Amino acid sequence: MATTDTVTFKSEVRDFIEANCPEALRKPVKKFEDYFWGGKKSAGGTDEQIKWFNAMKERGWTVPHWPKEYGGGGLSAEENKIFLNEMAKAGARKPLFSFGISMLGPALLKFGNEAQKKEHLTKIANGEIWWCQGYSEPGAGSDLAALQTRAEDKGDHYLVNGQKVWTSYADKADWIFCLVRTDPNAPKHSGISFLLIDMESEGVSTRPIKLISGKSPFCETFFDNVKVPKENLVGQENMGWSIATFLLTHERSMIGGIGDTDVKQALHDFALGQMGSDDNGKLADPLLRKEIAEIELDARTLDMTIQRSLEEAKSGKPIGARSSFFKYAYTEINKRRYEAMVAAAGVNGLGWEGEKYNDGAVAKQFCRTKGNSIEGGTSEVQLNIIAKRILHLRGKKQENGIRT
Amino acid sequence: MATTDTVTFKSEVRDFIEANCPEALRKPVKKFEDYFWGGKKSAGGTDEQIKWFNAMKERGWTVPHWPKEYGGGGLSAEENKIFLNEMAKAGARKPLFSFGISMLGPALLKFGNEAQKKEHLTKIANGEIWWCQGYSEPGAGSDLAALQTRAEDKGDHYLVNGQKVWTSYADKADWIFCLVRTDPNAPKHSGISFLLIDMESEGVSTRPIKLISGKSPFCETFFDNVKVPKENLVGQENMGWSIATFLLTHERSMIGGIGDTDVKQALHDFALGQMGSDDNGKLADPLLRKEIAEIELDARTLDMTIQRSLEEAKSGKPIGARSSFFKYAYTEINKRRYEAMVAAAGVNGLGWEGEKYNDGAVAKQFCRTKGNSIEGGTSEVQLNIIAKRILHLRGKKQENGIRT
Amino acid sequence: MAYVLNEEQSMLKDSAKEFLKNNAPVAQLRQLRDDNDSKGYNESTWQQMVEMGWTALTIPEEYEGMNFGYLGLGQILEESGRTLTSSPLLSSVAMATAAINIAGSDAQKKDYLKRLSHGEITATLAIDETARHNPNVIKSSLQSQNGSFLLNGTKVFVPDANISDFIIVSCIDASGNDSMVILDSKSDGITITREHLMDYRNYGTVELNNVKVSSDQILANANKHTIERTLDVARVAVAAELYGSSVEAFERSVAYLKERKQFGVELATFQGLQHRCAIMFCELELAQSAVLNALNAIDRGDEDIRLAASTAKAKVCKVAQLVSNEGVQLFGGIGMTDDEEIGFFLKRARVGMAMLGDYNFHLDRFAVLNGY
Amino acid sequence: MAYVLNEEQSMLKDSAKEFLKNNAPVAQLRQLRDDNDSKGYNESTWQQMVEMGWTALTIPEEYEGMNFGYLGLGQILEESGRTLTSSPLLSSVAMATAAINIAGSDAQKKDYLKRLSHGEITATLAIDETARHNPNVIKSSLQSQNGSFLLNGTKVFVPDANISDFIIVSCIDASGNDSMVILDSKSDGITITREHLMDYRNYGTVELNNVKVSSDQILANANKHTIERTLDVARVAVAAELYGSSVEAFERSVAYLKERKQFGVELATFQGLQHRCAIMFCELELAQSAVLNALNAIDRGDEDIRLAASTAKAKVCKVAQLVSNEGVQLFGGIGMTDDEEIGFFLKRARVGMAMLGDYNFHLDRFAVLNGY
Repeated sequence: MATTDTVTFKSEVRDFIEANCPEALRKPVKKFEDYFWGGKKSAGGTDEQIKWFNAMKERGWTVPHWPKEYGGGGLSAEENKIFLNEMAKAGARKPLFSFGISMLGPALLKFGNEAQKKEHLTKIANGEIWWCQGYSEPGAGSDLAALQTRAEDKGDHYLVNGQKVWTSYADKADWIFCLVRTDPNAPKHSGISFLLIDMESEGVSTRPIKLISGKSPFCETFFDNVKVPKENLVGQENMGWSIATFLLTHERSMIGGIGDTDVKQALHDFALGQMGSDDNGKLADPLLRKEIAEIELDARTLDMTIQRSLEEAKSGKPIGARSSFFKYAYTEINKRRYEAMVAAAGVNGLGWEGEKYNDGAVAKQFCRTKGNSIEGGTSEVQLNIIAKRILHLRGKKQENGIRT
Repeated sequence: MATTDTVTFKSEVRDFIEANCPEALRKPVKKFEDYFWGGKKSAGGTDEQIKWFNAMKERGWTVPHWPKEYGGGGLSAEENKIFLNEMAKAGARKPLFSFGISMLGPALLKFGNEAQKKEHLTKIANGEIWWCQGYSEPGAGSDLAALQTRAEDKGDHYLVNGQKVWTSYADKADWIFCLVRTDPNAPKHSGISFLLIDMESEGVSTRPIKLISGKSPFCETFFDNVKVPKENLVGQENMGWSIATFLLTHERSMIGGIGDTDVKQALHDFALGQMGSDDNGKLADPLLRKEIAEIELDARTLDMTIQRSLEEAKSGKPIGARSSFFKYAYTEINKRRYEAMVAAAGVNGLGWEGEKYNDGAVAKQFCRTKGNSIEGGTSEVQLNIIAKRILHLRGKKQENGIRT
Repeated sequence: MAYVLNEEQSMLKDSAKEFLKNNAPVAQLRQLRDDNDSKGYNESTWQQMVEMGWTALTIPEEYEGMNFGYLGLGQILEESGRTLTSSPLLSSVAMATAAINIAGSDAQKKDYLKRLSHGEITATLAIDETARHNPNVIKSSLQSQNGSFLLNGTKVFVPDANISDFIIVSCIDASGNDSMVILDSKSDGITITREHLMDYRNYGTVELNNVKVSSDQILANANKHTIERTLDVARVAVAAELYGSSVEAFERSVAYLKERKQFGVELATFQGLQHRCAIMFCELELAQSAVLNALNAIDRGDEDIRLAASTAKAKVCKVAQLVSNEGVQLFGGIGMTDDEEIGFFLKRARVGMAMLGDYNFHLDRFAVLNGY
Repeated sequence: MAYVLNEEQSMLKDSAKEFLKNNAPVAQLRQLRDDNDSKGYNESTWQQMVEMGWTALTIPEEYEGMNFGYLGLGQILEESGRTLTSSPLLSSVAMATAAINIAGSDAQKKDYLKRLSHGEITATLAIDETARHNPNVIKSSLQSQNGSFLLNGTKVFVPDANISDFIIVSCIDASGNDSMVILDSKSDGITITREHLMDYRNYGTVELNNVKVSSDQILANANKHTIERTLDVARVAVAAELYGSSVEAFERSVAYLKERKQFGVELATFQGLQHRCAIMFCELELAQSAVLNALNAIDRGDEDIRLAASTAKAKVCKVAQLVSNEGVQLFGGIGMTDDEEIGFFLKRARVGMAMLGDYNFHLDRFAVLNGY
């Protein structure tokens, strides 16, 4: 239902993009350097990226739906939808990528105090601070609440000791938002707090993680007697798990293929290119042909299901735990896709180094896909969620109120 | 190492078979009527069957390895091996089939008192009594020990009430060996007894079970205030579970494809007959061809593994829990085999009645195979056994001695 | 909003669910089987379906139909798949009606669609001549004779052949082109043998021996293309029904796991079973989307519905096989007995899987349509 | 007793296990990789293998070998698969030695087998000319020139090409028949490019540009049949090694599940994981039998070992894929790191799977050999 206001706003956005977004930034993002991340240590970005970022920042449109007092654009839900639509139509890249926007921001808006919002949200909006996330630990993977990083109450500050893993870009980030244990004697979910830590604090160090696929953005992050001011506690002490749950749910609904805009070469085209077809135009290896057809058929039905889910969401049926299904299905299909690619390419798909093998692009990506079903909640965790939260497969409540 | 005695014995057996086993009984058993079961209600068998049975009974060779005082042949282990070898070489059928021989007998020999052995073993050997097995109950499938059939102590007798299922040929049998609950207050494994019950007792009734594949030998058996003399208790009261365990282990090592001598048409021959081949001689449907090749390849490697296991057993490595692997692998392959047959035959594989469809032989057998992974311990139970007893996948012993 | 039912479609689905649950549950099929019923379906239930207008759903208003669309019919098929109802819904309402809708002349539509819409007649579609679906094999053929034609051939696996008033037969016409003719099933030269398949529904082998066919019985626009389109609509209908049976079998299995205790706890608490159910849930979600997508493609009037149809039929076949096998396994021993209904779903699944192309057929076609 | 090792074979296996665990564990491969080692294998470890007589195992006594057989060599390959040891075992001891055993003349055996037996030389086998194994495609060919020959062609995916003294090359001879020639790898006209594949082992592309070949370099009994037999022996060797890697990856995964706690209990207690491990156990049992069966078929001198070889390679490929994927998944995040060794098994598995025919190749061949 187009009112005068929304029509005006729509053309305002369109004109603004037209006037300010450089042509180079109207192509899909393909590699890390295509993202502008801001932050203190940032290499600074290209001229175009900085021009676009500054123009958008001035309007508060790096975070268009955040309140104006924290550097946002103050857009209503409806305006924000129009805004995103116009951005998509123009193919314009977001001016700023940041875990601060996608992850910390929502938590601070909901759980932060006024001072924290003013301080941190504004700097996120302005691209001054690059945030990273400190959740997982070596002993706390799927069972995140088993985390052991200690934050001892020392009066005006916490003393933090411990280790985080899988902190993306920790070596480039300025601050980290962390789950830490503030009460080691409480039940495991009840002794956790949500803490903001300056990576420049004494005692913080990072080490990059090399994956089976080669270099990665992941790091280990170590805390050795790090002093963290009490004002950096978000929400109440020992209540951090509810913030984490909020963010994890938020995160899960963002992954699983929704919004995956990579334009991929069709798997069968790749295979045809590698091995050709028989006299009937069918892929030369009939057995691999079957596998590829199964993968492509599943991928197609998953695309349909995502579309269906978006439509259902619009009609008021929330995605809820079904995001676990998307995450599971997408990652499992993606792993099968790369298995088929490696099989189709023969020895060319096994090359790890050298120009001939495009520096091992297929083989390394193949290895990387194996992590899809581990990161962001393992496939097993997703299946648990589907079984318990959607299918309600669990014991009945006993007389003592406990489920078996 | 052939001694004079063994050589003599061998030729004695050979001559005996030659002289007594009718030609008609030297072909593999194909249908129920090919078995001679004995028993009071038995239709009696063919003239040849009775002739062969009587000749063998006279020698005690219906149960050649049982002691002579209980109607057996009293053969030593070595003699018994020679005996079975000669029977196999001649292709001679066993003169008497009976759960009494294969299941109850071993239990009575190990756990029965002298009176029970004398009474029951002799009648089994002589084919006078047809026994059936009463273990499973509607509420006690995989969890057999949850059985609820009660046997109350009434002084000189037990009063039995309850229901058994999956009692093969209960409608033809004379006696039933049962697991019953004698102490309802004890932990479930500790209140079970092993009881012998005359099917002609007042209060015993049976009802045949129809399966999804049609008629079956299975029955439900009901006990309504059945009086059972105390002398029919085998072993000690409340110690029946150990007898059951002994017999279940005994049973499991007999199934799982070992000894399955049905001569089956090769799956691919069946499929070629249904759909023909392409110009290269390959099965017309390349996708089904792949499935069939996978099934046949798996079946071939399973045959090899059974052979390997037999050799290993000879070298002193017992099969043990690996019988669960054979049971699991054989039944799962058999299910796949029939899925492929139904797919290969198209509508002809779906026919249920009528000559055209051979009275639904393929479709009914297809349905029947679905029970393979349920009867004799479900596939899930077999996988549990493999995981726990072979791979030792279970919690470590805690300080309190309990495994998680 | 291609995947979300509108209010009218939802109401239709709900009322169908309610009606079928009360009037044509699995027990009805069992009764028909046990009675060895000569019709193989319940006529009074069918009359009620007619009265509710289900026969009119896909027929244009000009031919006295409701023009409600295939997305609507798909919901009814899904619900009748849940109850395994035996009726002419699939053969007459989905298949034969589609053939006339797609390939009939205005006169033929006036003649047949009106009567179909009001449930005055039923019809079916006879395609297969080989045990496995292969619509490229058509040996049934018309020969000219004195201004009319003679039809000879044999059709197998024809749904409801024994209870249909009319049979639409694919054949080669006198010029050697693919065609379809509509026959009164009582015509001279037609022999229909009822076939008892594992799902206890109605099927027939139709022998055509010098059956006289006048030119107005030849569907005016029948050709290779319209036959294929008719088949694709029919395949989507089979997929919709089979999806319904599958989701029902799955839900019954899940419910059983919550009730059945072993080792002192509900089976539902075993992670091994939980994960298998979760995977089935995912597969059913994908299948449902594929069915809805194909039903929509028909209603939208897409020029080419082949890919959508093969995607739906292939995916549903795979899922039907999975959940029907798991269903029996999860029910355990009780699932193997004829008393328990889960076995009926296993049997219906195998027939539905084979109808108008099995998984392999449609997976192969999917690849061909995608150019590999 | 075809499937049970005799005492000598068991002792050989045990000593190989012990030696490799101590002298050539996965850490050695990592070190070679991290050092970007120009040889790609540890020469002193290899010398020790020679001293233990491993190079002599399949060579007849008349050529100064031990004539111990392939069942014995298979045990060593299995153990070196467990440790992912990089050495000429597969290329030289299993493949090239087999080629000469099978297709060499007495003189050629005297010449080469003796030196191979004592580890004085190493050799490899160059077959593939296409990215996917297809031994029917041989474009490398010999042309006669003044009583000797010139060889031209390109071979890819040649194991250890860069470190072998000799290369046995399949080719078309001057009469158009399939043949094999043995080349000194330092001959004029041979260019060997080392290829870095994902498993960090040694491979090479071999370009043959007017390489001079004298008639005594042509393996005397080389023909289509002996090439295929050589390949089948080589395939069984690859399968034996890959089986070893697979069973090791599986055992490491099971051990990890017993150690790693989540939600307060060991992962080993989760039934979902227990069942997956139990299924892997079953698959590995089947694969082991297939490998033993094929090794035996070679030792027995079976006329036709094709079916045994394809059965073994196909089954092992399937199992290797399963357990290597499950291995990384069961190790979770740690499994994705280069620090943990499970990833090395994943990478080796994919290369082993592709060598001399992947799963699809051998499954297809299995069907063809069975007549369908």
